[in-house]
Amino acid sequence: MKQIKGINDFMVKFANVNGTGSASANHLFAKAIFRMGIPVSPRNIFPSNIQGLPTWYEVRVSSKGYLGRRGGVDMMVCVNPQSMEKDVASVAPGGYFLFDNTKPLAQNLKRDDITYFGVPLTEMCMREYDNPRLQQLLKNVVYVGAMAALLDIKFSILKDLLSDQFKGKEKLISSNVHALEMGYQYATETFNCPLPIKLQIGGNVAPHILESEHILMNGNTAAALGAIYGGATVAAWYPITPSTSVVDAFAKYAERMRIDPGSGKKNFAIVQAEDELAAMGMVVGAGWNGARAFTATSGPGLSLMSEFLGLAYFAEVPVVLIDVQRSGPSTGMPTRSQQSDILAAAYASHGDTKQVLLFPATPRECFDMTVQAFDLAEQLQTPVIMMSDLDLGMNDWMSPPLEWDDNYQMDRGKVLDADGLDSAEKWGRYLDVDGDGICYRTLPGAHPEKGAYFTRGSSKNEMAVYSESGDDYVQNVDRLLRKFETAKDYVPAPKTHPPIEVKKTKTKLKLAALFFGTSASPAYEAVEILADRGYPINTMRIRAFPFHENLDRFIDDHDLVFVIEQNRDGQMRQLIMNECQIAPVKLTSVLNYSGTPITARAIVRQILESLDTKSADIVSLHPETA
Amino acid sequence: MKQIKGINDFMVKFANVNGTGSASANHLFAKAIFRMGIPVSPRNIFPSNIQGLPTWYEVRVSSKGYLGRRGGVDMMVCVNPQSMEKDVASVAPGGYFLFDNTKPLAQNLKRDDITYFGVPLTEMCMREYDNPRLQQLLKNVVYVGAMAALLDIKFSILKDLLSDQFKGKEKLISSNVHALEMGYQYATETFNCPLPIKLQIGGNVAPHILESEHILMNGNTAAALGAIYGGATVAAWYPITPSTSVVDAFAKYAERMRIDPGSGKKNFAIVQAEDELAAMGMVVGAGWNGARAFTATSGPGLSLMSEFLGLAYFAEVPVVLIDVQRSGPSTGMPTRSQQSDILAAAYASHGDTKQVLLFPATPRECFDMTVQAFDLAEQLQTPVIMMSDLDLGMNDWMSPPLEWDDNYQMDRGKVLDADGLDSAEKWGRYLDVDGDGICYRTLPGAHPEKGAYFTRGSSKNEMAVYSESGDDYVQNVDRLLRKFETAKDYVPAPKTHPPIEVKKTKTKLKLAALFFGTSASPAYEAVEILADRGYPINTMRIRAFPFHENLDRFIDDHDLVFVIEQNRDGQMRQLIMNECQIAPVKLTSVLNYSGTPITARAIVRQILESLDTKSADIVSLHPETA
Amino acid sequence: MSYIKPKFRHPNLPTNALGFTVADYDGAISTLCAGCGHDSISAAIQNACFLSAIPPHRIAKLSGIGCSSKMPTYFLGKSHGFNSVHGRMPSVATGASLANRELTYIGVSGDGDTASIGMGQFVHLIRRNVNMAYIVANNGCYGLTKGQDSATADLGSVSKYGSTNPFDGIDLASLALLQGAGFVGRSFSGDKEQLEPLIRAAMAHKGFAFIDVVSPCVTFNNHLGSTKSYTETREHLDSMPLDFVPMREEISTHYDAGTTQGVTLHDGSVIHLHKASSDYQTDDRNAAMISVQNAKDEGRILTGLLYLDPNSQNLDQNLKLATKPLNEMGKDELCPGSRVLNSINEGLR
Amino acid sequence: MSYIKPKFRHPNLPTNALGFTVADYDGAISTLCAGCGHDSISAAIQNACFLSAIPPHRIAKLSGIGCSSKMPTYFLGKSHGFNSVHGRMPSVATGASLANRELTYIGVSGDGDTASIGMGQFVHLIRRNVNMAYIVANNGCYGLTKGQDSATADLGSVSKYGSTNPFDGIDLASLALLQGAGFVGRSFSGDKEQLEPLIRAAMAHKGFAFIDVVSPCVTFNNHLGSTKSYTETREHLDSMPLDFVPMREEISTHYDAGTTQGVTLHDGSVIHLHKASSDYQTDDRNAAMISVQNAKDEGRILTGLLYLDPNSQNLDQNLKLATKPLNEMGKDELCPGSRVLNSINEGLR
Ligand SMILES: Cc1ncc(C[n+]2csc(CCOP(=O)(O)OP(=O)(O)O)c2C)c(N)n1
Ligand SMILES: Cc1ncc(C[n+]2csc(CCOP(=O)(O)OP(=O)(O)O)c2C)c(N)n1
Ligand code: SF4
Ligand code: SF4
Ligand SMILES: [Mg+2]
Ligand SMILES: [Mg+2]
Repeated sequence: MKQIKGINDFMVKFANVNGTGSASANHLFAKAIFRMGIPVSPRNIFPSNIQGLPTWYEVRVSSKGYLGRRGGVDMMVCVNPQSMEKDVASVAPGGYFLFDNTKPLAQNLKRDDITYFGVPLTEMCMREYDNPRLQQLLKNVVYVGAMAALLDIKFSILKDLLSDQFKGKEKLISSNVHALEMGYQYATETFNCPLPIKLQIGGNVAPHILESEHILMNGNTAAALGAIYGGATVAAWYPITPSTSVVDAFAKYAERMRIDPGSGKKNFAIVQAEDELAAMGMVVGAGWNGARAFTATSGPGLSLMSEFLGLAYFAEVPVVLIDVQRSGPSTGMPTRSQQSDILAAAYASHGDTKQVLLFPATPRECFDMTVQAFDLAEQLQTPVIMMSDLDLGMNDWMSPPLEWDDNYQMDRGKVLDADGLDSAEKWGRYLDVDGDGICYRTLPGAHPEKGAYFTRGSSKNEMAVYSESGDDYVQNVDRLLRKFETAKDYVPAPKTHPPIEVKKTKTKLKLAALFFGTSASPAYEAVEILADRGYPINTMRIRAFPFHENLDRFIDDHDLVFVIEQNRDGQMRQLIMNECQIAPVKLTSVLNYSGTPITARAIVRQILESLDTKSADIVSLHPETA
Repeated sequence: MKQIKGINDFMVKFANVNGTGSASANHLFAKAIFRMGIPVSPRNIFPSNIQGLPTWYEVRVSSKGYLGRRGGVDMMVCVNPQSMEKDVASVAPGGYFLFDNTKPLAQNLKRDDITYFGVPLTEMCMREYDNPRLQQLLKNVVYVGAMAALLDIKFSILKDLLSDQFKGKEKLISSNVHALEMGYQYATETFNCPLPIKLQIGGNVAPHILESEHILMNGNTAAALGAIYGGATVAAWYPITPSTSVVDAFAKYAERMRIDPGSGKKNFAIVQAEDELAAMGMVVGAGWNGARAFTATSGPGLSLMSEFLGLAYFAEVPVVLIDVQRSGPSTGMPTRSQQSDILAAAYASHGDTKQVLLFPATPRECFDMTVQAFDLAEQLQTPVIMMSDLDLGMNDWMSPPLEWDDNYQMDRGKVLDADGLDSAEKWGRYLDVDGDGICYRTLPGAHPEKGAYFTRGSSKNEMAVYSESGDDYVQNVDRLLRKFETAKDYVPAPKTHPPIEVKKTKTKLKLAALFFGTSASPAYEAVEILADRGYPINTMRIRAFPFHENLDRFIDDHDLVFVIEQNRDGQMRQLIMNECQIAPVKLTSVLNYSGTPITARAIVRQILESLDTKSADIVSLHPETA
Repeated sequence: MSYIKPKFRHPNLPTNALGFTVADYDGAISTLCAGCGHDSISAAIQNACFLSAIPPHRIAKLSGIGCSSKMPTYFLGKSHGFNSVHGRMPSVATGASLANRELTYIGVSGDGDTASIGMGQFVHLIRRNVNMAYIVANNGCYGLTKGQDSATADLGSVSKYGSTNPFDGIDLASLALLQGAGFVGRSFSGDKEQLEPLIRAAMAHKGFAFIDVVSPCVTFNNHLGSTKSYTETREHLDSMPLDFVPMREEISTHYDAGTTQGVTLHDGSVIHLHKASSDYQTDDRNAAMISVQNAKDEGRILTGLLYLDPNSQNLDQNLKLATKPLNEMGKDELCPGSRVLNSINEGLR
Repeated sequence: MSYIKPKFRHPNLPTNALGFTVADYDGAISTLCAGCGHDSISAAIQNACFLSAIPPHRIAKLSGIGCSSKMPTYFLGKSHGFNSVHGRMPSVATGASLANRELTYIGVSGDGDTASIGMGQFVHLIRRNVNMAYIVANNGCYGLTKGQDSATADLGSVSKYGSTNPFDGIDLASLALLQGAGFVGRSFSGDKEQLEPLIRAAMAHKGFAFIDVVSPCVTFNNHLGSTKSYTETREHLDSMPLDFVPMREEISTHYDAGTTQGVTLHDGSVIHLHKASSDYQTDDRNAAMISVQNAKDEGRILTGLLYLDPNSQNLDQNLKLATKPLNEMGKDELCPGSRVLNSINEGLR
């Protein structure tokens, strides 16, 4: 049997039962690899219940620093009898399979083309611990120990991590370390360690990574920190997976960093609302009243917020919404990832609306963009929706460290205070003095005589007086379009990478790829693979809606543009067509919407397939561009 | 001064205060013209309050049967001092102005180029009636009497209409007729009656109209009748202008036609829900349980229904929603018309969703399409949204009579009853046995042993078992796409008119226009005007989404296609681009979104302007099609 | 409704402690129907603010959608206002009050806005004890959408369209009592003497203060009372065109504590208001609920301050909110800076 | 949670009047946590339906979203079920019951599903008196989203994450009483002897029947009672990884009418259940409210049938609904035909 080989380049998958504490142990495994300076990307694939169902944890190790999901399993650690049959089947030929052999492996689970490692996890723990809770829990730590031996993880790092985790609880540290050692020792004694797949510090790891100061964190925590640093003071929310941890983390940091030292009182308010309508209503109220306010939600919550988003658009109230997308429609797969709320967010609510969207691709960007979202919302006086997703929000990503410029000043946009009102020549809430579609707002309580106005979701004239005149209406909604045009220069511009040189290209077409958010990592990886195979593809990563004019130009410059995204209907492609007036034939969708993140492999396959079938058409349709 | 002339071709506008009973009187005026066999289209332009604000009533008379709003005022009847200044200004030169001259006209309201008719309405009524209520009310009837003399309305028809209206209340009939006569007599004695604009039975009225059996009715009443005839048994709703009268009319007809003769009990249920979420929830529950159920709403309600629409899409529950559109976004102009919920409806809710839409253009079609909506919802097991609007729903339209085929059978779609279940080989709620994406459903209580399943908004396999498997998810949502493809052949196909022959065409481009709903009447009118001016334009009226394949072909066959609609963002154009993969450059928006219906004049102007600027570009962009 | 409002103001109008006249608390001209009870409530709010000498610009007015929710336009033109969406004002008010705890918040709503679409938010607003005065102009119907029954309409009441309401009305004051509101009152739009002090007390209360104000809709529905006596006025009405709204006078009343007053509404129906007597105990929640219930059983509407807990903990207190308004905090208070961030980075390696 | 369920069934299982065994009322295997109170409620519903000999296919099960709302999957596999959206099951149930008045409707919800997001619909469901049994599995927290406080959580209760709830809990039984529910009961998930008959009575009641069932969430929150005694069990828990959920036994209890029972929950806290005594009067709504309130003030949860009005008019009656289910009506009953339409046309000319 040919065994899979690879230094710092492989995929390990853990198959567990949820509620058994396995995610913590698996995280320990991933984090140790990260501490060894080797790029790693862990992904927790969990069911929508609390205890007793299959759950998986994928850890990709990639010397080049590819963080997207890879697909395929090189080594499986399976401690869940429920899923074992499928789990065995999913291992790549030549791969490895570690399992609890307290009970012998059923005959039908035996394959010729993979290597088995039986570790009597249950037996060992029953023997070692008498507390049933520990018996359960430490099983996970034992297999991590065994994996450390098999893959050559630096043992001291694991120990350090445990000490950090249980700081102050010495008993727990020692029982965990003991379990770790048990597993390590068993593996060392029983198997031929390390395996042909293994880790190596330094080694083939890309130099720019070795030199980096990377951190390992998830997007939701980063967004929460962004809200802290961006000066958010009011958070109103309603629990929903996978966005819940945004506010959880905000609460945690705020309790630490936002307590008034004198009084012990809070420089923030968090309200768990009764539902998403109320959560958004509170944010609208707080935003109207001059506080930086935000909420976080996922699909169903976005639908429920639709009416309020329309109000905030039309009444021009700053609002920040963090949408951590999951698989829709409806309840869909609540613990699976997608990028499928794009249209629902961009055109949220009835009538003619356009909402500002941000598309972070890394935790670092979750942080930066959340900060920026608060500025944008106040500058543009409109909702700003950050479109994260479960994969980015809830999984740990290797990310450049968060950075903060202490010279940062919150940009509160065009707000007139008492002085401003006194010195303004003529003030009307909806007077477009500067011609950019953005008018001057005032806050309640600011001035005894001036600046009071009525905010409403109905039509009004420039002086904020209720109006049913068609002319007033048209000039107002046209101004809103003008404002949206202005927004193009405010929002983060798209990013391009220098093109990869390709020696012998196999196509005459000028190819490009557009993508955003968590589709970016696998897309970059795919583009490198395709370059290798003779297909040079230029890339642009979209970071915001409305789209920057660079996007139009970029598309113009190419014959065929792949739009890579994680939904069924190619929603970003639609949005681009709508807003940039692009001929559909130029934009080809590359999609994955199975709920697990898109892989480079899938992208490569789809692009190659489409080049096979498309290039002919395209050439004949646009002879001038061929 | 040159006075405006015209037999059966002019625009009269009434300027009133709302809450004074003027709409009833103005309706009397319009209806009398209708009874004379002369095409008329009345439009009530009313404020979003109950009493005391300006309100207008436009009556267009058109021998050719153009029913769209025309714009411009030939004669103004103004009994509202609040708006009089604007009202005077809006009369076309050569036009006419009737007012209450109990108080003399202010100097600044006098123009040289229009003809004034002062009628001492208040004085007359104070003199004749001592009940203050009647003094108020009958003022309106007096001016209708005067208008009858000025325009040559057949007096007996007016009398008949009053007798119909107040049947059984003889005292009211006689006081109303008296008021009518007073006005008539005053005008005859005081003015040179009739005017150069006037009515004439037969006359120049288009022959196809003379021969027709037209009725005068509004779209909401027609939709309500459609719900009665389509077998709707459960109506759940929440009041909102302009959709309220749909359920009002349904209730009225149901109380008359749906009472069980034996027991006196009701073969229907109407529930005024606590809000739109609940209204849609009730419809979903009833539809799931096998009743034909519907709700009616307008913009804000549509936003609130978003989550439930996503559930119904994904759980595949038949639902009928009548969206009577008004001006958005948010509260917008609640008593003004628009076609601006298209995108919000087509992609309602988060995740990948596509909803079936119907676009009626006449009351007759409101009736037919509502009936069909119930069939479609059950055939396709999905929400069907009929996109009406305030203009169609609340105004009276001359319409071909409603027709009913007594052989009609409700098509309940693929529902297995007990026998069906017993004879089915293998049944799974989401098994696509027929390959059309539509599966067989069952109703609660149908069979003691078979067919029970769990309906949910989350992912499931073909056997309706909850599933988080990516494969199950993908095959399910792909099937939903297949179903949407199937729907193309079920929904009403678009309509084309025979092209108008144009002697000397001024363009080399093959031109076309697409439109739907209340944009249709003015669009047809505009196309005739443009044909006269040398621009042949082929037309297609869209009647449903998903789009029929004819639409693609039609667009393909033309060089430049105008998409005429009543919203700011060209939402239908976007939908067409998205779904038919049409190059944006081919589709040019013709828009009006001021809240009052689009006019032929505006369409003609925009098309001519755009031809001036566009034809050059287009030729150079697509040389092959020139 | 009175689009012609005298511009002239008496130069010697009395002033309050701040030197403002009542005209400084004026709003725009009302566009409600002549005689609508809501206009009386607007006037009472205006007067209450004047009498309590609250600087107009330190008040924020919030409402939902409905005739009642239009009211804030018609008083306190120097205050900011927010006419939000139907039924969801409670959440907007909650957010606003968190942003700046120093303003006085007046929420105005209707029975449709609060008891139907707004029910969920209303209950939770009470539960959170947001520091605001919340006034429901309760007319038992949906005025703005032309007279449908609301959820507070009495069982058996007949709407203008002739349908009989088969459902029991929701009693908002009882609900507020049950859900723990620290201030619950009820009054009648036309009873200025009772309503004004109630509003003043509600604004002074440091927590959620609820006032249910019976406010007849002269156009569509007047049947809020449990006892109704229809007269021929009503029949007369029936033959009028639906778009005719006769001009009417506002209804006002005056009666003493401890007495019951029959008030005849414009359609001839009569409601019976019973003013809590001066020895009514306002500090017993359970007793208050029973009193309200008993009055109802007797066909009377109990009015007055029904319950007061001056020490209830409001949301600001519960959340341990800083004294300085959140919307005034700057970078120093809010932004932990680069050093802290670097140490966070350190923890993530 | 027990994904390995014995397939074997005893051939001599007792049968009910319809000849069904209790196994005929089985559902799918539960995916809830081991020891979750909700599983006990599922079992009670299953048994109640068996004992009342309701044909399984004539029952429709409806729910919202939450651990509790998953329950219907775990009983009555032969019944249709509808797991709708979060908090909006009441409207779905209302529509379903109108479509076919002949089925028995069981609604299952959670305290989050009902008392937070569902509050508005819940109140209006009661007001409409929809003919159904509505069971809330009340655990004072959001189980499925990992343990946040719900609106029924007690003031001062501490969540697994250590935060103290500053808000008073909403008492759903009191609310149902206030809003006029014709059947209001309360029980404990582990008290099969009390719960089963209550469920049977609720299903038999011809109108809206509400049962609030205290149902401990063994994983995130057990603090429903007013009196809590924390033990070191709790501290012990705190050092476990957050994704660890220990296996537990369901809690069951048995106590007599008129007595108080302390039930120790898995985290060591204790709740005090007080079973209404046999001479408790179930026909006095006001008295019931006071009893519930008094028990609460004493730190006890009053259980039992709290109120019953056997003659309340339900929605079908109020709407004068035809006897034949609406979903069975055909063209003859529903479609007035061309002649009528022609006469309508005539009237429009
Ligand atoms: C979401 C939504 N649904 C419906 C409406 C229509 N609507 C406007 S006001 C109103 C009812 C108002 O009733 P109430 O609050 O009692 O106020 P009133 O007019 O009686 O003072 C309704 C249903 C709306 N504006 N928004
Ligand atoms: C609109 C919407 N918001 C939020 C959620 C997330 N969510 C799922 S279950 C739940 C709470 C469930 O609490 P409860 O009803 O008490 O049920 P339990 O799990 O405690 O039994 C929430 C908030 C959702 N599914 N839909
Ligand atoms: S309709 Fe009724 S509530 Fe509305 S303004 Fe008129 S009287 Fe007042
Ligand atoms: S989390 Fe709590 S409520 Fe949910 S299944 Fe587990 S124990 Fe039950
Ligand atoms: Mg009202
Ligand atoms: Mg719960």
